[in-house]
Amino acid sequence: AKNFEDVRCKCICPPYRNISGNVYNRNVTQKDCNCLHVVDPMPVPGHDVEAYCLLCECKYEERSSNTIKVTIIIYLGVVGALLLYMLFLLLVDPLIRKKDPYTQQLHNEEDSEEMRPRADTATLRGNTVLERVEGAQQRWKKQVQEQRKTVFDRHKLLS
Amino acid sequence: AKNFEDVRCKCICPPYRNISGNVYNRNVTQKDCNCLHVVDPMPVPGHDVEAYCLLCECKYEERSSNTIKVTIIIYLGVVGALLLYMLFLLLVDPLIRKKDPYTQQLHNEEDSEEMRPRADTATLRGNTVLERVEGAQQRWKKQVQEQRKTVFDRHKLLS
Amino acid sequence: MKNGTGPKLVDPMEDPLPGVGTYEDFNTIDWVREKSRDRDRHREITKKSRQSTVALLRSVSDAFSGWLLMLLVGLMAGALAGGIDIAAHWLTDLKEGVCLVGFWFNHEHCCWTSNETTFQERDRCPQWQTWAQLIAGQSEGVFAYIVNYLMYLFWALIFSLLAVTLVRAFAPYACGSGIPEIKTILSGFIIRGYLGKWTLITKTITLVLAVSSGLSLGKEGPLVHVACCCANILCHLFTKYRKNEAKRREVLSAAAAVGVSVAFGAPIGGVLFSLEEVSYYFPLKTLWRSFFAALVAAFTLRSINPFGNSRLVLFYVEFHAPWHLVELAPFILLGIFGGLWGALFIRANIAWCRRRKTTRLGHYPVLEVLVVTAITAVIAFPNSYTRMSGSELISELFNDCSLLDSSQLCGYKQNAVGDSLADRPAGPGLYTALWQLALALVFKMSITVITFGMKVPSGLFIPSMAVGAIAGRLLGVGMEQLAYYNHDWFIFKGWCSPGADCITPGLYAMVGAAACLGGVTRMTVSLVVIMFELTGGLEYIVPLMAATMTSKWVADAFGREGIYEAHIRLNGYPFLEAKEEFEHNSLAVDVMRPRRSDPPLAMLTQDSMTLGEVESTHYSGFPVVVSSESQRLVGFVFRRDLLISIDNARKRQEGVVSASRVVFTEHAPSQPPEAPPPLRLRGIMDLSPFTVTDHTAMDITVDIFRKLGLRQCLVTHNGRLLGIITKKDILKHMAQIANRDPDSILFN
Amino acid sequence: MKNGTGPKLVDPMEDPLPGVGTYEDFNTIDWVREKSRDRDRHREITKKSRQSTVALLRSVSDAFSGWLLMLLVGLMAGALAGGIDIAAHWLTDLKEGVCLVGFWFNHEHCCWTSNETTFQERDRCPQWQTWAQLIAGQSEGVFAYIVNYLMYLFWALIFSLLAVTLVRAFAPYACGSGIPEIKTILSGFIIRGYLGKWTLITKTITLVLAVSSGLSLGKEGPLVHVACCCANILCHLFTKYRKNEAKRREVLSAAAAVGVSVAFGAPIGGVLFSLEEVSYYFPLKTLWRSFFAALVAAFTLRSINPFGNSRLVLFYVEFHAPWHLVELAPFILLGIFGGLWGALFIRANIAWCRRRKTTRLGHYPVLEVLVVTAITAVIAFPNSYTRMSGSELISELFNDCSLLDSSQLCGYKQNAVGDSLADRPAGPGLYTALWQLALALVFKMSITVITFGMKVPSGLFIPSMAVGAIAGRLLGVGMEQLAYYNHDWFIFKGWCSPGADCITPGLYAMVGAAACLGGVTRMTVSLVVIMFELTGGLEYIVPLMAATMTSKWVADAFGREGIYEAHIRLNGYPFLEAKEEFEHNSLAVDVMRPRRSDPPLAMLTQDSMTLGEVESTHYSGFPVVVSSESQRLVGFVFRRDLLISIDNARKRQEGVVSASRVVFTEHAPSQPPEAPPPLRLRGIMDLSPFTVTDHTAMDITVDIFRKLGLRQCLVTHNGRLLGIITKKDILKHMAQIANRDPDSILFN
Repeated sequence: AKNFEDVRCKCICPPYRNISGNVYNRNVTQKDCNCLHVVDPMPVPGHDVEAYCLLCECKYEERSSNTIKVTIIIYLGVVGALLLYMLFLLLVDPLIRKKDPYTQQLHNEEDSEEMRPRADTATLRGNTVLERVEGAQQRWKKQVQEQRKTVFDRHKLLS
Repeated sequence: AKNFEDVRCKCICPPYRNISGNVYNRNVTQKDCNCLHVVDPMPVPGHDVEAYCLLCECKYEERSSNTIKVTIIIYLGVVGALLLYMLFLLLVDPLIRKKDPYTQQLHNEEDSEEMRPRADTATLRGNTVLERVEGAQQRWKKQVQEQRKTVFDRHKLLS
Repeated sequence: MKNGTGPKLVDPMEDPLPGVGTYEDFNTIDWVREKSRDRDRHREITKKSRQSTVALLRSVSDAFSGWLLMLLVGLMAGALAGGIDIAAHWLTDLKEGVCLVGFWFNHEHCCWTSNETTFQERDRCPQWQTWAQLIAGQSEGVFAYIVNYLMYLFWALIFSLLAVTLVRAFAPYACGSGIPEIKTILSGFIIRGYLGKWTLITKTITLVLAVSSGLSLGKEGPLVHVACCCANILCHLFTKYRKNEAKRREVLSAAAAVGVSVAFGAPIGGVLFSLEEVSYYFPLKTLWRSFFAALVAAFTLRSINPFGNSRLVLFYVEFHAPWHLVELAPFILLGIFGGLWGALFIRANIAWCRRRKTTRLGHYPVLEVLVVTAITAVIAFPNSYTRMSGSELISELFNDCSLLDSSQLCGYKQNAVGDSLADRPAGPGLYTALWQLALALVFKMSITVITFGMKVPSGLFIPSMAVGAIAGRLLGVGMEQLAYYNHDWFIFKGWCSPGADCITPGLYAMVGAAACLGGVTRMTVSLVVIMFELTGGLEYIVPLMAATMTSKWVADAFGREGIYEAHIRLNGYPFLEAKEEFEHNSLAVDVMRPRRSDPPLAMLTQDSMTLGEVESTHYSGFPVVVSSESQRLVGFVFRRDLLISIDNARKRQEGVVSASRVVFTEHAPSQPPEAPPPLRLRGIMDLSPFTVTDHTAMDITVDIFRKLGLRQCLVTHNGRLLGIITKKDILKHMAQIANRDPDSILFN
Repeated sequence: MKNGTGPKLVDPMEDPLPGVGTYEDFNTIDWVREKSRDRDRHREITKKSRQSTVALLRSVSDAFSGWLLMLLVGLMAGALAGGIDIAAHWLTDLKEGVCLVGFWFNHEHCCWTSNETTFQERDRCPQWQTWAQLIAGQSEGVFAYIVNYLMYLFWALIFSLLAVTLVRAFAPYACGSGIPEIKTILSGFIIRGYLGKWTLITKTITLVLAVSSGLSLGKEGPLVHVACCCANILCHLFTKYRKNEAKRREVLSAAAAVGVSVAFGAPIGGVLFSLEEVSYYFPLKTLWRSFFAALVAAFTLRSINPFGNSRLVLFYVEFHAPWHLVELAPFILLGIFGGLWGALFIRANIAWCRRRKTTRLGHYPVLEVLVVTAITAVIAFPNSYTRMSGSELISELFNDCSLLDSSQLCGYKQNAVGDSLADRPAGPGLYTALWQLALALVFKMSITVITFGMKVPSGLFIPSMAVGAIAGRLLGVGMEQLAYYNHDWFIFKGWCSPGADCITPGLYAMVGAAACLGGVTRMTVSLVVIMFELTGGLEYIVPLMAATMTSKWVADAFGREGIYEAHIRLNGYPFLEAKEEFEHNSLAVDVMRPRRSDPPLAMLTQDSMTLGEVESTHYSGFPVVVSSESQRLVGFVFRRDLLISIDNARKRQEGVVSASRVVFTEHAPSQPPEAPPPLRLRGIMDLSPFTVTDHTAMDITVDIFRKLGLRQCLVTHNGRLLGIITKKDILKHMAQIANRDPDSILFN
């Protein structure tokens, strides 16, 4: 899956006599990555090639443009999803559940923590999958609220 | 104090065409330590010099022959002194002090240990310098004897 | 702490009651109990493994689960670090322009295959369009400059706004560097959700945004937090680590090493960082495992190759220039600068953070972030050395000028013979660069103070290193020019002859960076090793060592604590510093509760109290004694365990009423026949509480607390129970000795 | 442990009585007491420093004395290591011939400036004369060979005879590697004279002789002992360290790091070695200081430049060849070999040493050394790979073949184009070399077993590495040829195309060396770091890690303990291994004395015993209780302190007779007027003895012993004193659990 544009051989040649510095960039294999193959056209006459080439520095580099592409797209996707979810929580959610009696009740728990007694949270758990997700979301929201209070309002932690 | 023979520039040139490998060794400064200065006479004609020299590897090395000399002489001196002292302890010493009453009495101490009560060893200490040296030597000998017993005879430690 | 009585043990695999032996949020764990529980578990598995093949396989898989977990942590943290690097690079360049051949390419990758680059403008190519080119259609001129300026400001504000809102909305715990909290957690504190999955996602996402917004912060500290989150989440896959707080902290220690390993591409340095700076309990087994995990992470990152140069960090350098003994003087000077800056920074930052904590300033976290971003962006844009990101700046400063470089910092006057690299007079380009660098230094020094501690993920390593690198480069160029114009001075004589390559400004920048980082964090060995791995040359260990040692000593003269300890103290976390010696000569009896004027110690008797009496108590743990007259100690019981057990008994056991006796003895005492049956709770009592005598010096007691990881310790006098010392009591006592407010210790 | 009563302290600077608080030979120190005493001292100095300028200066100098001491240790150990290197090189070459231009030159330095060397025979020059040339006048032929053979044998015997006689005559403690004993000493044991000046001199001198005699041993382990001797001797210059056994052990830990640092030129590896392998108590402060000392030592050694190549070790290599993931398979194979060899070696060597310890073999140490030397020399001479010294062999094996090499190991068939280095078929020279190497492998493997543990200084690192390097090189060449002849196999396909430099036999040798050393010593991280510093390339960390980890796991499957722990156990030293977890589920009550059938615990009462009664006791320490009925604990007192105080009182105090009461209370009890005045000894009593309850699990107790460095711990039940557990009791218990003879624990 290696893209043809994912390898390059870059030669940097500093100023030499009256020739200014130059950067050469070619798409060759590692074996051919040297001044003689990459610097084309050669700016110096034949007998000077060796001296000129001694000054140049050639580096073979590889990258994966697919990795870059995938990473950036995933990143943007996650940011977008988070933003949408935030908007949902801010705007839509309060409208749906004005009646929810648990919202004010604060719990101080992490949903991934299995060791704690679940007596008090069991009531929140419904039977259908939707209700369970609902319950988990509620617990998570309370937790974030609590964290926000601790960190942003009371400045108890992390300040 | 840098001796003139304490620096060298050593060039190793591998076999090239029909010329066998060669080692060149010259006494030059670090600046001049390169193939062109050191390889003399050059075994190849003019236009081949560059290619030949590319294969050679030149290394500038320094040493201190005085350090070597002093170290070896000190080392031999110490070994000699120890041997003489050993012979003295083996042959001459028993003749001198057959009468010493303390020799059989074993103490289990290190002379460099100052924290221990010195009540029992105070009797060994005389007033004159000679007597004190005497005493220290006695204590040391007992200690070595004890060590020898532990290690060589009883095999209690270090086996 | 045994669950059973005598050598016969209750099966430790199934806890007798769910909840017994767990901890509340913002509490400290009992290391001895956790470790002992793990050993019980291990013993059980070993015993079973002799019985059947399945159990044997399970025991083998249990033994290797630690290594598997380390592998997973390394892979995950390495992958995340790679993603963060790629995304941050791209977003940073987005402030400047966009790539036409693929919007996902950053500037460098956009011009990757371009042949149109020139020697002077190496990264300009037609595929990459600045905003001015896109919007105004022109790339030069005042208008284009203004468009670029405004777009830069716009993106910076957008990024920082996004970062702070996301943090606020999804995981407030994701803000800050995280290292002070992780230090506290590793010492046994519990902050639920601090290492959870939402924190991980939010921190990863917002870290990229914060770094890209151009704020003076780095990604290194937060990467440690990210690695710890990964470890904590992966711990849930393995019972051994999920259920045991002590074992989990071993994994977290290793994860801290992983974080630094990927941040600097320095596996050994990462392990030493974890050992020196972060960890509390670091057994040898953890040493091996963290090394393994750090390696795995480094190689995952290398295979992702985020910078396209097979290096793990942007500012990797490979020097080979020698240094001379005389140069130790400027290096030590840099050390002094680093120490002064470190001490100053800590003071200023703590003062500012205290202000934020206590005054109205703290009420507007989002606004604060936006204002600071705006100031940073407005000032940073005109100066090319502040406009570029921190790591790029450091990379440029570390870089030694060769003939191939076209950077402004290499603007020396060319001699006639183009061959000689060394020993050149500075040209006008270099002088401009020096002025810009000096301005950048002042700017970085001041803006970092107010940036660190804002409610976005923010690391301190890169800004500190940048400050040091600028100072070092300035000094290095100064020394170089001094040597050029004064070859005949006797200090330059022997080694700096004309034409010789005698002073490497890049090395000075590196030493300066190490010194400043050392002054701020008070790292020594781990810092030197990280720098050593960054450069790969043993020959620079001595300059680095000299600078970091000087820096540490100078900074210590102004205040003993590094930035992380200072933040721990500011927040009042219950952290017992292992590096600090307890100096005062107080005795256990001076620290213990109850004090002389207090009511007597609340204790339970082993067989004469009723359920009602027990439930009405309000401390979090009680010693159990034979009788209140003899005060002979039997054990210790936690209120939490007590209440859970009583609740359970009330629900399940018949006849348990408030008048029932609570009995901690092995055999129930004789009772009148009409009395309700006694409630036997010996199982939840710790039969081996730690005791010290009242005459024990506090330094020994503190040592015991630190080394064994205790929560509390009972004090006896001639065999009678006298009082109790908790970790909080010790911290309060230490605060009192240091003339600080003992009430600043907030947690247990 | 307080000397005074209550918070008021007796001046700790002047011990109330000389001798109180010291230890006897072959006893274990009480870490808590020592550390507490140091803190008292420190507090005193701090208090005084506020009073006058002189005292302030003294306090500053006291604070810096640790660093000064480290500097001195580094300088001294570095210089000694340089001297040892130079002398050993010279003596080794003396077996072969002598230099005419200066007898003090070794072979290499003799030909240093010579122009007569050729490409094939690089080190032959007319200045250097072999014994055959000197004696027989001819350098070739059978007669010359025999003369050289005999001279080699002669010198080897002379050297080893000298070594063993000098050790026997001046410092028997100088024999062996020293690392097991140093581990034990660092854990708190006292062996007087083990680190004394005579040991230092003798070990330095005889180490050179032993190495030069051609025996299969190295100088690395003994160098650690030498460095520790230096540290111990230099400690006498500073009161702070002279008078405190705990502080001195901190310095010794650092010295162990210094030893490895100079042995391998690896300062970081040395520090990690000390941390992982040797040390018991290693606070962070020691980490910084050992690092500093290790660096100083390395730079001292570098400035001496014993090998003339600016390297600290002969076998330094600089690889840059890449490795392929497929190669991990042979590397793991090498790991398995290393592990097997390690386990086998430990078994065989321990069996042999036990034989030496218990049978008549041990009665002839001198003869044993001579016989082994003779065997070694006779077998080693004909094979050039065994004739050369261990480090030279390793250096040759690590070395990668370039065009410039003329060694037999590089005897590949030359292709027509002289340019290609890689991918060549083996020539006849290489095949000969392989045969010789295989023979050398068998020889080294067997002779090392009987060599290690003889009564000369002997290290194990070099022989183990040599074994591994030979095995690795053999495998490497094999792989190389396999790849050459099978380019089209699918495992070689993608990466090993014709003409590519795909397999580096030198790297295999390095990995093999690491694996074998890891199998024998069970080092992991420190070993990898040492190897990393030897090669300076992070890219080989993964192969090294894979090999050492495999090696450790394989070796651990055959026996948990490394060679040093095995020797510690063989000798019955009181060493509580920190790496080993205590697995058994016994309780404190099962381990404590007195056992059920024993007479009751010997204890003192605080105010009702007479001097005569106290003196007639025979244990080495006693708990003091309120009264023998209540058995409530007051404190603990050592018999040694008690006797010294009583002796002193009898001499100085009037009216002290055997009927005098010994009183440990604060206020003397009322007595009949005619009774002799009581002797008050509260000052020597430890008012804060450690106690655990009888139900404490032994794993916790062992943890407490390890972490706090206790000598003994009292056991209580419900506040009553029940018994005592000493370190020896724990070790005996552990021996019993492991089905070993509990009486093998010899010391307290």
